[in-house]
Amino acid sequence: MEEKRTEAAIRAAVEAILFAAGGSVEAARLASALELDPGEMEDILRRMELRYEEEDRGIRLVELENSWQLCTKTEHYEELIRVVKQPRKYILTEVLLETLSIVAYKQPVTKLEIEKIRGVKSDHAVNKLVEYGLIEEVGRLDAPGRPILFGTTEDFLRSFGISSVEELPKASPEQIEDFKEEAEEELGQKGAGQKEMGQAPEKDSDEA
Amino acid sequence: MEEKRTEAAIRAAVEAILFAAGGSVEAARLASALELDPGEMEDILRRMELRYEEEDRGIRLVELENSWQLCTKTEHYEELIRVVKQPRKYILTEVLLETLSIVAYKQPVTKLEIEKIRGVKSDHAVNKLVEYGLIEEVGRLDAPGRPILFGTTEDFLRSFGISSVEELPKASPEQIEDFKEEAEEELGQKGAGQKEMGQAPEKDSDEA
Amino acid sequence: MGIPVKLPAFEGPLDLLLHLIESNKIDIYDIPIVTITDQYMEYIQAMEKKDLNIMSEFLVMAATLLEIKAKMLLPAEVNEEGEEIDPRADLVERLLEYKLYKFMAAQLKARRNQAGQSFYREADIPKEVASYIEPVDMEKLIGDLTLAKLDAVFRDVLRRSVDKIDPVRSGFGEIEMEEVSLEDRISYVEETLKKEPRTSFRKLLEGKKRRGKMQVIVTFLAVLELMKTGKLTVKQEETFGEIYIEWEKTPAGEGNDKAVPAAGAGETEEQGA
Repeated sequence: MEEKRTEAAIRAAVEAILFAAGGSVEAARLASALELDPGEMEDILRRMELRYEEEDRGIRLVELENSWQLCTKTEHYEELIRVVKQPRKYILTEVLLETLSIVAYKQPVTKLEIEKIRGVKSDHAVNKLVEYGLIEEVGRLDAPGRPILFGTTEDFLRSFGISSVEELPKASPEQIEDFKEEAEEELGQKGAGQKEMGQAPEKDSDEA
Repeated sequence: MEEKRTEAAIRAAVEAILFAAGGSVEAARLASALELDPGEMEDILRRMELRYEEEDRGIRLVELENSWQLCTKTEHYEELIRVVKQPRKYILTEVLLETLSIVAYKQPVTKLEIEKIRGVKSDHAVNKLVEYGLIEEVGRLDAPGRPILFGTTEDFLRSFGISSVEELPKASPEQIEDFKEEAEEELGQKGAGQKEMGQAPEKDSDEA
Repeated sequence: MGIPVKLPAFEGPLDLLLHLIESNKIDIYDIPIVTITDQYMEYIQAMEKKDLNIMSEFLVMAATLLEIKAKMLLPAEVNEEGEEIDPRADLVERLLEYKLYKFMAAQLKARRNQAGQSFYREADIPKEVASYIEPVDMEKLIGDLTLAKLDAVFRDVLRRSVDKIDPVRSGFGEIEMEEVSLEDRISYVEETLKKEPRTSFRKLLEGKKRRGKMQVIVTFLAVLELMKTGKLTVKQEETFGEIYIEWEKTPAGEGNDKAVPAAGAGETEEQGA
């Protein structure tokens, strides 16, 4: 349209076109839109490619089989992440805490065992804990279906300042027996010890 | 993350972020992602704004009420539409434009106020403008019935190439005076503008 | 002036008035109210009366015009400064303001055409950025959780687990009918929430030796019932997540409290816990 455009004006037009196009545009299409011969277009694009490598540019011009496209420089991904990604918020809810304690003290443990203790399906809690990196698969149980055995991660142990699972106070079978006895006793007394029992568990419920 | 970034590196990061984001990004968000204080960020953005005006750039940095965005320079429109399809624009009838201008200049404004100025019910026009994303609810008037207050959106600024509502000439009494003078002048020319005036409203009679 | 056979449509009465003023080449500050009123009336009489809503707006203006016309015939009123009040003044102001916005609308239109020549971009977040997952900050996640606390949680889990198993075992052969009344549970929930306005469903079940299924179900029903009456709100952030219950302090709640005596049967003893 203009009589004699400067190369700068052509470069600007190419930038505008590629910016708005989003995807890649064939060099031939650019040449015809800008009324340039293909060779000239190619030369300009090559020169532009170099200019985009300058320090103060955040985008770069890339060629993909005779098509050209603008894209974000990978160097700036980190900053971009900080803008587009909402920081995740993780909380150990009561459910997660409960499940985590089971894995911690009974590891290696299958999901079925966890569910048996908790009395409810625990897929969600187990998945979340795995996602959070608190527990992980530590093997498979040699049983039908070869269920996954879960254990706590090293990161988890480290954050408590302990180096191995051995250091966790184990809930031994005897302890479980104790609990059963305790429970039976209470049943016998029907509500006599209720007040004490009622207090203990409540304390943790607000930890979520 | 880096010890000492050059301003060029920051400019590059801003370009990368705005290019990838597509939409506008708040200055405050940029500042926090780039670990700059808001004043510093603002200065850099202002300097960038100028740099984009250079001849070989096809895009420009625009401010939309404390947010920033990249868009193509209007100068390249001709070349652009040869390659890139024009995004579909909805038609703004006279009725819609009239209503929009009332919202733009008098915001925040209730529908009742709009209707008082226009002398006609304006539900349809207001709803359409909301649907087009040009105006939105910005609050409620502390009056009986708590009527909705409308204001213009960021998309309005974009669609009309305005950086900030502040930029719009406020419909002040003085301006109305100016306008009266203008109207008187028109009267001097006696009916010169008649043709346009007579035609305009007919088009959108369906809007009423 | 005759009304054209094909009537142009106007946005409203102000639009029509402006049109009449302009086509009559009238000074807006000195509207010949009789002429304009006549023309206006002629126009609305010729108007199609299909839309009453639109018609009514034109009629309101007609009334205004007639009122002005009448006032013009009377001796002029004067204001505090002794100046004569022009009955047309308000109308003129309105017309000018309306005209101002029409003018601004035209300016906006021009700006839009100009701005429409700028192109924006769709968001294009690189795959690596989009799929990036923030690493877990173990320290933050663990927070103030200690081994002692974890141990306590585990003991509590075990205890409840045993509690759950035993009634079943001991119940073999002699299946007990568990009497749980909804009314009692409602009053229990109310009492608990009054002491602790924010709690969880789990906590409502705590302190109960025997968390029979019926107990859970009836407590849940009690919560639903109280939710329905607006006494509490319930929030669950994710599927299978904790159900949080919040007491809504409404004055209505107090009257109801009296209706349900606090010292009921069975379950109410937990209130002491």
